[in-house]
Amino acid sequence: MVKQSFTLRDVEFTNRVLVASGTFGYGDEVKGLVDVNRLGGIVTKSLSWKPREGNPPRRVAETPCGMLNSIGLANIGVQKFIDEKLPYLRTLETALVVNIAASSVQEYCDVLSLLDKQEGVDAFEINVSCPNVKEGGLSFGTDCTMVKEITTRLRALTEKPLIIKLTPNVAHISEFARACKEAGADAVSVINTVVGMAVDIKTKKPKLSTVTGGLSGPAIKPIALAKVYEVAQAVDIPILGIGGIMTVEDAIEFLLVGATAVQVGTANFIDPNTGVTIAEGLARYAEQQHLTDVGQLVGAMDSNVEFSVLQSWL
Amino acid sequence: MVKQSFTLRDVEFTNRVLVASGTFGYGDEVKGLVDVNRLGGIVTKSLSWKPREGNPPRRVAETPCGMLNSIGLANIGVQKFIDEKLPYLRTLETALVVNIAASSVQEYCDVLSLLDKQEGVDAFEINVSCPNVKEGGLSFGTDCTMVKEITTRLRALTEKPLIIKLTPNVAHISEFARACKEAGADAVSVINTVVGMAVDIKTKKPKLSTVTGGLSGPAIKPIALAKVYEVAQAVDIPILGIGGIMTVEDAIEFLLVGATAVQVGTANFIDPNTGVTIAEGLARYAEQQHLTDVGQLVGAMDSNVEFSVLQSWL
Amino acid sequence: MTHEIVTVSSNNEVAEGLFLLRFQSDRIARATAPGQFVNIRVTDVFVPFLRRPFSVSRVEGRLVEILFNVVGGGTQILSSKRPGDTLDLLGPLGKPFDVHDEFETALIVAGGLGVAPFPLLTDWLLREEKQILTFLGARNAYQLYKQHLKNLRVATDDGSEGLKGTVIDLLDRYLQTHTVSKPKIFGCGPTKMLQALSEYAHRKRIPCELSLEGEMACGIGLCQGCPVERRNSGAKYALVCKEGPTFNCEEIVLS
Amino acid sequence: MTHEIVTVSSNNEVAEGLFLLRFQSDRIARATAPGQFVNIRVTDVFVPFLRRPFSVSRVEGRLVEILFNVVGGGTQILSSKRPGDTLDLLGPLGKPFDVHDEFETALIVAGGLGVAPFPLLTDWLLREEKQILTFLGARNAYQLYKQHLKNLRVATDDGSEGLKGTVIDLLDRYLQTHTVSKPKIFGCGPTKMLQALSEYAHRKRIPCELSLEGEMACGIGLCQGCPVERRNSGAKYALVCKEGPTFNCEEIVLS
Ligand SMILES: Cc1cc2nc3c(=O)[nH]c(=O)nc-3n(C[C@H](O)[C@H](O)[C@H](O)COP(=O)(O)OP(=O)(O)OC[C@H]3O[C@@H](n4cnc5c(N)ncnc54)[C@H](O)[C@@H]3O)c2cc1C
Ligand SMILES: Cc1cc2nc3c(=O)[nH]c(=O)nc-3n(C[C@H](O)[C@H](O)[C@H](O)COP(=O)(O)OP(=O)(O)OC[C@H]3O[C@@H](n4cnc5c(N)ncnc54)[C@H](O)[C@@H]3O)c2cc1C
Ligand SMILES: Cc1cc2nc3c(=O)[nH]c(=O)nc-3n(C[C@H](O)[C@H](O)[C@H](O)COP(=O)(O)O)c2cc1C
Ligand SMILES: Cc1cc2nc3c(=O)[nH]c(=O)nc-3n(C[C@H](O)[C@H](O)[C@H](O)COP(=O)(O)O)c2cc1C
Ligand code: FES
Ligand code: FES
Repeated sequence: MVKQSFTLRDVEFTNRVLVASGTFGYGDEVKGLVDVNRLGGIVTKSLSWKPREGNPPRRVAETPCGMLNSIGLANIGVQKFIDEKLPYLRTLETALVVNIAASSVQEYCDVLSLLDKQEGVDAFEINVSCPNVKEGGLSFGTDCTMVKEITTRLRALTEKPLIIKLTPNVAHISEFARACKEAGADAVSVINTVVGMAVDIKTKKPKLSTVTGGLSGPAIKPIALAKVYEVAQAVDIPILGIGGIMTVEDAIEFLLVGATAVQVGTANFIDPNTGVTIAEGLARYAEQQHLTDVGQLVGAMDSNVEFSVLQSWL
Repeated sequence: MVKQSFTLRDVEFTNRVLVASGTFGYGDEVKGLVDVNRLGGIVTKSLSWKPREGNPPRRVAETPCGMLNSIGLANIGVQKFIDEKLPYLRTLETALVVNIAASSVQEYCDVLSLLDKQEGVDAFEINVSCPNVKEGGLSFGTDCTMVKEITTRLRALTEKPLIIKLTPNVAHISEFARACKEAGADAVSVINTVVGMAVDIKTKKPKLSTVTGGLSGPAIKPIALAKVYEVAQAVDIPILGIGGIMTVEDAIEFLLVGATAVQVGTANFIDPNTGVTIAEGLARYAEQQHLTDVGQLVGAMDSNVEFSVLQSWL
Repeated sequence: MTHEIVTVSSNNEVAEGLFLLRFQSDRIARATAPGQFVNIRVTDVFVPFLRRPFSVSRVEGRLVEILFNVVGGGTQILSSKRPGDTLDLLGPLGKPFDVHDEFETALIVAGGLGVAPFPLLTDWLLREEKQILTFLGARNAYQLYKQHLKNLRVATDDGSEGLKGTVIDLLDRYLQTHTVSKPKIFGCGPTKMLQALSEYAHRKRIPCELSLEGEMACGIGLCQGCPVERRNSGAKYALVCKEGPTFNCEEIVLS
Repeated sequence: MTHEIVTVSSNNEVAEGLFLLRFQSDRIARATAPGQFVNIRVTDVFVPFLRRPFSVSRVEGRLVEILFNVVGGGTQILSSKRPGDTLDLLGPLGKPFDVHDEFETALIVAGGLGVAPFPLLTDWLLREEKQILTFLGARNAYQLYKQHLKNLRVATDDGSEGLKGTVIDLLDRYLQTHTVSKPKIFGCGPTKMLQALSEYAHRKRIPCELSLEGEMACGIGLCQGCPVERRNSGAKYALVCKEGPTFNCEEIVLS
């Protein structure tokens, strides 16, 4: 039997395929459809202190090989999550990663502190792609010092694995990864959605009510791979690779460039079983390759070219 | 008859559809296949002072709804261009925009000065997505002060339209557009390719010899639209919209969000006539919409939402 | 809700640009109630990328029917499916119409392809021994689909068949000249028509359930992508794919 | 070079996973010389995104033949084309083999699908009244395509037909036991085989032209995406789509 598991701090993930935040609800929507215990872990929809209604319609739009979304962090709020969702989630064997969103550093701290006490919460993923109200709504995630401050503050509040989820909408994502590592993060998730938009030429209106939104799906896979690679060259903490993963081959690409594990996002909308299918496919592939541990694929890309910004490719 | 033309400084472009740098050679490859005089303009492959061999194979890789390239600015050099390509290009009625690449500010200046004297060169587009050798290869394009310096220096050297082509691989592209305007640029081209990569899992090697490359095609259209929109909100100089344009509908989207004209890139590889088809489609569409000028579409997107970074869309 | 690969048994153009596709599925045939939908993956390449939702139109033994208009890429591909081809689908999804509550006469009001869910509803209403009156509106006679409906009245925009006017005019004229006992409206069609219909129902104090068609990403409650504004207290939005697609018209604000 | 929409007249599996597709095009039938290729858009959705290049295998009147292996998405779609379906293609593209220079005997050496361009070359060589010897290599007997070739000798990796060994062994054995007047090698096949072949030709001082298969984006010289390293002076790289796909093996370095 090939080893599939990996650990962050003392938390063991039974395999290297998780489902990504915002693409699997709170893990209870797909009862009967998906055997969630065969996932390496579930990352919840981002939770904030108070419930959030989210953005007005229209919130989703299809694009070539992908989609745009503008959900607006619609979520039930941390307390309702604890009361109504956690009891079921506790009964699952798969690891539970709670994703946190906030509009102030303090809110991040409050939500994490409350959750940290709860049995059944295995780890935290911090969504820094949120508007910082103090800074007039500029995203925390594009401000390196902010990301470092959030990480430092949260690190002080928990012994559980702390994962910072980075936005790709920056010039040099590796600087952000370094900041996270220095501030004590156990891992980084790479990437969140890419800023994008689409226009309905019939109505001449933007397709999304918020004009711009987040692009996801196979269209962004090459971008995500490059970001994971850049981060893997810069820091030695584990990376959760995310972006356009639809098949086991996609997942292998992410592991090869340096991801310790992967998260399946938008693919769940087309087939909620994608994560399980990929987890099993990875094990089968590792066997065929005569590996003893799926982890042997991590960073195994064979490249003589050392990473260099010197490359100009046009 | 609907008006199709637009002008930069005193140069008139007969319609609002150009072909993008690096995707149409030097305009002489497609004789017989494309009536280039029906294009609004031709943007040449990036030219540097000396010829460049370009990167070793493999230079291209297909991705979902797009492609990666790592050509390495392979070009014949400015002198050979003047001697061997310009004579033919002079005979064309369509506007000629010469794109310039360089590895130092001085090289940009030298290439532009030499070309500025040449009859038949109508305008310049500056590719700042090039490694700055002085700065250890960091791209000029991701350093706002560098972009401003290049623009200032070049502005002093020419009376012809000066277009700066911006890279999307930054956090806030509007800052770069502002810098270009302040430094006297007549227009900005938005966007160049997005950093991406792909791995061949059979060989475990990166598909491109340079590991990372530039992503183009429909996959990046939503990203390009968002960048054009951001720039259009920030500056009032003309924008040449670029990114994944395959159809007249795509071109209309770009005009609606604020592009004065568009450039067709990767689509030329699938059908070198795409630019002409779109130019004619735009005129037909404008007629159907009872417009007197295709330009009436520019920035005509109907959106009550004023642009705001406050939006969080996940 | 199950995820199945089903086999197409027939697919024919039954009216202008309107296709009737039949596929075999015991599970879905048995489990589907009127107003529910299936979410179909029309291709395994990524264009179009998302599944496409379609109301279950009718069930006959183990055959399930959907009725669809070719409006874009996805329905184009769907229209090219031939007997023997397979379809990857999730279903049945969503909340069905309520046929058990206290009404005696069902007023079925359909605009254009809004007719899709009503053959199945009609079968169920007959089993519940309800009275049924069906009001059908379309642009012209060619776009009408009239199968498996009861007590049909028709309106067309161009008057090429039935009343020249909207389906709401048609309904109103009928109700002005007839009395119906304990009526309830079941409506489906373009958003503009549903807005008019729900105002009408509100004014006339007739209970009314509508089936909505909003853009969806997942269709199963995972993405929060399909909100419709709630009228009353509680959460501001409801999810069309889960809390709908059928809603009491008093619950929601159509925009 | 022209851009045409052509009609498929037949498409059959002629060997294991190997398809022979015929389409009608006066222009391409007339204009194509051996070694040239056509660049086919197999679908109008964006997956796969780029055109797919295929050597013209043979021409018969206004019918053009291509021979292809199903290796991935694009060739999968191509294999599903039926008579009457249309194909969007650019061609003929690239530099043909040189059949006019000073040789008397053509030694055609093909590995696997490398056979594709040689039926057309054979017709042309016959017209030039050259001697022809054809050496064909494949994994096994099932993957052999032997139509429209002259003086055929076969080698298979598993020995299921002809010599058990490589096509180079086959060629070498022949040349050790026979003398041929003014030979010239025409080679096409996997890169590894072409490397071995060009070394062999170099050692034996036999002129040799190879047809390469590299990844391409545009196929018409627009993108600079298809470089092959030059051996001699001048520019470091040549473009396979324009300066090739046929090269004198002394000109280039295969990697
Ligand atoms: C719960 C539900 C049930 C439905 N039932 C049916 C049905 O029984 N029969 C049927 O023909 N259609 C039905 N629809 C609509 C159907 O899903 C769309 O027509 C289809 O997805 C269009 O796909 P496409 O790729 O062909 O068009 P696209 O290329 O996606 O779009 C083409 C045009 O159709 C419009 N459109 C796309 N999706 C929708 C939508 N969901 N609602 C309204 N307009 C849309 C687009 O705005 C665009 O103008 C239903 C939708 C929902 C949400
Ligand atoms: C000038 C030229 C002439 C050619 N002539 C023929 C021909 O006559 N018959 C024929 O069957 N094939 C020919 N090829 C190869 C053919 O173009 C590829 O097999 C085809 O593009 C694969 O497309 P796909 O989508 O099915 O596979 P993809 O999904 O694109 O790739 C599947 C596998 O095939 C490999 N592959 C893809 N493209 C090529 C390529 N260009 N060369 C070698 N391997 C490749 C990939 O690396 C991958 O491993 C030719 C290629 C060139 C450049
Ligand atoms: C509809 C939708 C909602 C999302 N919501 C969240 C969220 O609440 N928090 C978060 O950190 N990421 C969220 N994401 C981002 C995904 O977790 C993932 O990072 C991104 O979609 C890229 O992966 P993919 O291409 O596999 O979807 C969301 C993505 C989508 C498509
Ligand atoms: C193969 C290739 C080569 C390119 N070469 C250049 C170049 O030399 N200079 C430049 O400014 N942009 C270059 N570009 C970028 C394009 O001009 C364009 O900005 C980008 O591809 C996005 O547009 P598209 O999606 O329509 O291709 C190149 C793009 C491709 C695909
Ligand atoms: S469509 Fe995803 S929640 Fe309704
Ligand atoms: S494939 Fe584009 S130049 Fe050869």
